[in-house]
Amino acid sequence: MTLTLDIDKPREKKPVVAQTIFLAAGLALLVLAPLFFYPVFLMKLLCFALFACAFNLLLGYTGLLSFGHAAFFGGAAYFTAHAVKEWGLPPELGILVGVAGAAFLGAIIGFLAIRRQGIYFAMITLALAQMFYFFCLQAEFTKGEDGIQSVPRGHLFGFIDLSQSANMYYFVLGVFIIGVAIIWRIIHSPFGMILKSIRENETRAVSLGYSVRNYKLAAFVMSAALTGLAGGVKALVFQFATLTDVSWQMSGEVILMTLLGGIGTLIGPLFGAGLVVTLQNYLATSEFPVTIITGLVFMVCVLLFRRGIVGEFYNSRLGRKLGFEHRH
Amino acid sequence: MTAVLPEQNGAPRVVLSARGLRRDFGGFTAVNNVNLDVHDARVHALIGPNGAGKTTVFNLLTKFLQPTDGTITLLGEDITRMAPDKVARMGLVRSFQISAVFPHMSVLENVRVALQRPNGLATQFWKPMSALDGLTAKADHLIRSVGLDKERNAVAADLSYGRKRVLEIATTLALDPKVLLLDEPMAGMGHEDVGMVAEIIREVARERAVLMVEHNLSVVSTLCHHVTVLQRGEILAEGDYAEVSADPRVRTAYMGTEEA
Amino acid sequence: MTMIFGIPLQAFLGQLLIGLINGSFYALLSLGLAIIFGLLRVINFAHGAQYMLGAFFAWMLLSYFGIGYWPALIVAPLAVGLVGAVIERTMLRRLYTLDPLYGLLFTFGLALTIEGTFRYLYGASGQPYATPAALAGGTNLGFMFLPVYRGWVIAFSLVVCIGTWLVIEKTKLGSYLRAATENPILVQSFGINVPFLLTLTYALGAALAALAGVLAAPIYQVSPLMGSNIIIVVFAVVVVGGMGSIMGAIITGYLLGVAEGLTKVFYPEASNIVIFVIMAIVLLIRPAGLFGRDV
Amino acid sequence: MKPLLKVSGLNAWYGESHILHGVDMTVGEGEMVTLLGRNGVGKTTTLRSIMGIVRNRKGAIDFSGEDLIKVPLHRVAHRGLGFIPEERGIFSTLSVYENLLLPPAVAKGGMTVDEIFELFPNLHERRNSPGTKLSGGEQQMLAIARILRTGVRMMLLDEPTEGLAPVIVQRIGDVLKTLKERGMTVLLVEQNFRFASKVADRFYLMDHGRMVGEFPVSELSDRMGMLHDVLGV
Amino acid sequence: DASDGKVKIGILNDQSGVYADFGGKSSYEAALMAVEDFGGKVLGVPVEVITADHQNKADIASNIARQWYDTEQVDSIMELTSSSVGLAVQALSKEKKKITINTGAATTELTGKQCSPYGFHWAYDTHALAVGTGGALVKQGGDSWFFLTADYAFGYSLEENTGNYVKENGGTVVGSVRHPLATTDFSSFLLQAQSSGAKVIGLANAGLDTSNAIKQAAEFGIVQGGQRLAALLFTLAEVHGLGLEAAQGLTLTEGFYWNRNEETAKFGKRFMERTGKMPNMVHAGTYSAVLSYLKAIEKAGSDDGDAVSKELRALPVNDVFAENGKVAENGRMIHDMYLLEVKKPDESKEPWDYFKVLATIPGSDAFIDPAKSGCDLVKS
Ligand SMILES: Nc1ncnc2c1ncn2[C@@H]1O[C@H](COP(=O)(O)OP(=O)(O)OP(=O)(O)O)[C@@H](O)[C@H]1O
Ligand SMILES: Nc1ncnc2c1ncn2[C@@H]1O[C@H](COP(=O)(O)OP(=O)(O)OP(=O)(O)O)[C@@H](O)[C@H]1O
Ligand SMILES: [Mg+2]
Ligand SMILES: [Mg+2]
Repeated sequence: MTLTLDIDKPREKKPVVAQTIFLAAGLALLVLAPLFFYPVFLMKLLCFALFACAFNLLLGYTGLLSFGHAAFFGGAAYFTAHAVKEWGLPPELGILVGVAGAAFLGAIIGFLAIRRQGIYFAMITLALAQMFYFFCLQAEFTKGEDGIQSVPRGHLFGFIDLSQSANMYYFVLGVFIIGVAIIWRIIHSPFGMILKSIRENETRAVSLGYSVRNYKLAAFVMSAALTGLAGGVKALVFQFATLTDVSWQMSGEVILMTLLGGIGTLIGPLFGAGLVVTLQNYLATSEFPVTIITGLVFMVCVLLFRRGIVGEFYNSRLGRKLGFEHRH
Repeated sequence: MTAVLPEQNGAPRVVLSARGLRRDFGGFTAVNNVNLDVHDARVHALIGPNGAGKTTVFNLLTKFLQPTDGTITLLGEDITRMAPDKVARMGLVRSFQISAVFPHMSVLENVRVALQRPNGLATQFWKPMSALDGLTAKADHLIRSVGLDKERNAVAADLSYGRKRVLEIATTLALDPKVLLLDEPMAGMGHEDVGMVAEIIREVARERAVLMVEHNLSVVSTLCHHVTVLQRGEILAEGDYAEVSADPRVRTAYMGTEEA
Repeated sequence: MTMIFGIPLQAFLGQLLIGLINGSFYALLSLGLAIIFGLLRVINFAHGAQYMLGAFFAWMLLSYFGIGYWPALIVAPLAVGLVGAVIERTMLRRLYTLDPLYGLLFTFGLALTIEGTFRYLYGASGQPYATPAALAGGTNLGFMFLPVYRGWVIAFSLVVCIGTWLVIEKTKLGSYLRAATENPILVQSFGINVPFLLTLTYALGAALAALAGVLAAPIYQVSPLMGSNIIIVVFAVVVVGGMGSIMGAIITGYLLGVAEGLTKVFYPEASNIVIFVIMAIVLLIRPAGLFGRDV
Repeated sequence: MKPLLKVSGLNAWYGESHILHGVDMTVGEGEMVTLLGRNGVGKTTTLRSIMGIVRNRKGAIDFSGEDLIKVPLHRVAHRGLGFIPEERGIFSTLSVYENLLLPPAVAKGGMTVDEIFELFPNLHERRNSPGTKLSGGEQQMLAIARILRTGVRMMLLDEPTEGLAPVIVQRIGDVLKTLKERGMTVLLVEQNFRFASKVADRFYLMDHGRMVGEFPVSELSDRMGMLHDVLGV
Repeated sequence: DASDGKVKIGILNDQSGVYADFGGKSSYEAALMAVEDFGGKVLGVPVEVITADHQNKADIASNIARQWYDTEQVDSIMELTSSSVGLAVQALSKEKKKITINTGAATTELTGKQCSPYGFHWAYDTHALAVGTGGALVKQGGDSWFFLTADYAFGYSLEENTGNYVKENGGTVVGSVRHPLATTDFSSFLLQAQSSGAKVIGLANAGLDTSNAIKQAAEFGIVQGGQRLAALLFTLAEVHGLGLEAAQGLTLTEGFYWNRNEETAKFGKRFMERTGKMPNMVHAGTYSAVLSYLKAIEKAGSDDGDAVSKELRALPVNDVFAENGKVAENGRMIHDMYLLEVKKPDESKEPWDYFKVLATIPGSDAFIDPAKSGCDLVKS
């Protein structure tokens, strides 16, 4: 299950077969996974994976490192939870509320942040997201440090009971696949090509007549909205929304997932998310303090495996033989 | 030798003009009271000693810099306060003195990115990549016309300096601009490329206006219909090459004793 | 009694002074950040952790070796600087040729590791550190009771900031450092040992953070969390000031400290976000920052 | 003439691409040698390899009796070698004046700041502005001026006339001649054949990472045919 | 009898984050002590205790709880520091009909609107703290108050509850200032508190915020100036971190103090041997919770959630933590709380000898009347 990221480097023949087999095998795995793994764990993994993929849309393909994506993730979780619990909306509408809210937040934060580039951009997003964190801490509707609890999952389209773990799983899987498909489409579109060129040489892109700010803002909002999709679904999976998801540590976590899986690879974040979530679960019952391990993984990754798991695979001899490539 | 104006019905049209252009950097005036008219179907050279303000004039005209004073008119519209990308969309396109390409894209991709906007394929995030296939033929044509066919699939970063300049010209042409601003297009190029690029410029200028900065006087003399000499931000002399090069002030300020 | 904005002038002056104390820490920290960034193009996310390390080293010196405040003021920054030098030599150095975001991510990991280790060893609730005897007590300024120690913090941080600025802006060493950030290879080809310079720089930045940490130890609880609490604010300070200028970082540090101090009086609920709000406004009006050079 | 620099069998790589395939050349003490060749044949790479900026290299680079291959980059300048890169390398965070003073003097005999300002009055006028706010040509002057101060014995100059106004090119030509009279050794890479022919004692012709010809300036007119083939002059 | 041949208790709390000292790994140790004291077995099957670090994240806590219930045959989960975690795990356990006994979280919601037949709240809550410090202190003469309040729901409810008790007892609240969470510098706020002239400065915040406020109050000479500091959520663990020099004179409320009588001191020393520190109310509360849980199983003759929760409500709690404690219908364990004052350094006779007991607050005063708690399990 792997798609190459590289937008259309002219390739003579692609070993399409191998890639299709990968894709099919991957999908089959996801469909059958609940037989082997704990469904809530899988759902959590898929939510984070979608989150990381959406984040990667910005980092990997537009070259913008946002250190504030938790605002969209956690924000959407709050919005969805509130819409479903207090307004009594059905789950699909509740998620849409989350997505819209995240997109709106994205538009505001993005509008300010794209005025600077590079690491300034990272710091600005971090600061603005922190501001949003304080807002959530104090706002009435988030219920402060208690969080919005006991959010009903409800019935999808009025008749699929999501309190059934299996139903919920396939719903989450569906959302995940749709989300990733949207991201894939955006990256491999004429628009995606312009994003790439902006990442490469902004001034030149301006001189070719592209309004760089609008493109960046559009990418930012898209990424925020897709992040909101993941956050909204997560609120339904766990049936609560808390401050954890809007904290800056969460923004750091999603970066770790993306980095670990492979920046600029479409499905890398899935593996990254899997690893981080598993690690956290495992470390919860071990002697090792989680923060130290997370920190060390970060450092080792940056120093030794910058391409991430999937990136390294693409770049390995086997990966290249199969026709993957990774230029980042 | 001076180039001969192409035959025209009536006077050539002014497409880009600047009046009283001025730009200060802190207390330093880099460009002062520059009036400039760029005509359709003509190659106009902007020459002058280093630091005279040529690149700054380019930055002002393309709106990469805001003028401190003065007005700029493009195709009859006042663009003095316009954003640079908007100006580019109106058909005023430039190249850069220090070459500007998309380093990790192939030559083909570089050209195609430039082709996307004029062909209305820039914002479609829902369309597949194959939507761009239609541009490949055009891109290949451009690539061939500047002699980059061998490097078509090479990554731009791996090109030598001179080849990058050629690529930049190809992307600039891809936009099918109405007015072309070239900042030292021949700098760093080998002899055969100089000839080729000169030929391309001549070809382009049949229907469009070209304003170029160039230090290679033999190119200026054979290619340009009109020459403006800048010195210390102000216009020192104007006219065709023969007139300008005969001007003793230009000779001392710029050309020196050397023959072009 | 004279009133300003509805509060007595006296109280106003008091709050102004307190803002300046806060600003001292912001200035010291953003100065270190700006130096490291200016020269290494690395956003040192571990800056907060190094600040915490400074405070902790001071505490450890006292409780394990009986070494007091004054020696600690020198020893702790040196030790943290040394740690910084080792980190730069062995790890950070490999990242210079890459996109700056990797430096940010690496130091982020570093910060987590350092903070996690101290939390593991010493818990989160912190350790006490007493004010040195020579600086204990306070004086009544008429409008407020000023603890002597706080006066010392203002004075000392000013001296350190200005001294550092002079070294970087006015000496040959400073111009080597600045040139080396732009094109290390070329500077090296001029015959200057750039790798050594970079190590020195990172060590200096880390030492400055540690110095702020030692200064903070008698005021704040010496806790593993003290760094991460302050670092995001300092980032905002740096964005407001614009990283291009060392002096800018210093002045903005003090200014925002005062702005925050005054907000605590007029609208305390907003005092933690006032710096972020100022940042947003500055971004709208002057994207390059107050003292930033044009991009 | 005593050779100052003797390069033999120099190979160099960028990543996996093999750029220099056994370059051999000598430059005598006080000599001015010009390296000619089309775009991309490896002229810049040759200079960068001699200087040690390209580290992935093999062969021997003998500079006044010492093999430079083993010398770390930051020690090379102290042996008396100065490099002026094609892209000039002016520092934006330093003023023109600071740029000028940046390289440490490695030996006596360099030009004084006053002499330099006399030679390049533009620099004097703009001495307090940030280095990269200079025009392209002014930057090139600054790059040359910077090395003149340090007192190196030999300069490696990569396309010094690129983008310069003819008067300035002439002035640089004069400077090079003056330097030569003072005993400076220069290895010059140049596209501007006319300029090169005025200052050089000897030429090397390069193609595909190898030296394909070598001749003194006196034989220039006889060699025009070959130059035409290789360079298209 | 026991469902699967053993009784398994999970201690789920924050072991690496901000609350690591508050409860942390030592709570696990407390649970082990309770099991040992009970004899290691109940209904003839072994009792097992496992633990996990929820890293202060509700989703991790919820995941672990689910896995514990579904695959590890865990019968009950305890400690559960932090409100969001406590509420989330209690809601999940309600669905699974498993017992939770919360000793770490402060929110009264656990036994209020979001109460559960299987959820119990053991050691303290915001209400008890407010009553303890607010009510009792006024009786000691601290009748005018100024609050330094953390600017979020937790702070507000502490301030509001405490303020009410102050007024009820004839005191006044002369002012308050809200400071953001994770403020490091409190001097501005302290100056305001100082100039208010109030006799008591109430710190309606927690953790590091409280520590820093106290430390800086000492610097500005507030206590020497005759004002009194009252921390509304502060325990022995934090006082230890702050040191007596800075903390002296501080007033606070806890549900437990190790040096209160012989029995508590004995327990404290045993605990100290195992963990290197003296227990606070969370540790002792966890001990008591485990012990009571095992007693209830024995009484019920089964570890079934319904049966055990019924017995838990019926049995009185009498152990080192609580004397004559009883569990109300809404799950609240009602027991006495203590108003404590931090000793001066020279009054402290041995390590960890930090507190003087100023007053005992009877459980019936300390905790919300179950009928008014808003919990729908209580028939009114
Ligand atoms: N952003 C800027 N800030 C300050 N001074 C500037 C800036 N840009 C250009 N200058 C100054 O303005 C003058 C004109 O520069 P410009 O680059 O326009 O020259 P030019 O004519 O293009 O020269 P060249 O032929 O060498 O490229 C120079 O002295 C330069 O130092
Ligand atoms: N950093 C690099 N990485 C990979 N290849 C490079 C790099 N720099 C140069 N090359 C390649 O090495 C070859 C020689 O380049 P070099 O710059 O030495 O040529 P040159 O003779 O100086 O050309 P020019 O006259 O254009 O400056 C070229 O094919 C170029 O594409
Ligand atoms: Mg120019
Ligand atoms: Mg070259």
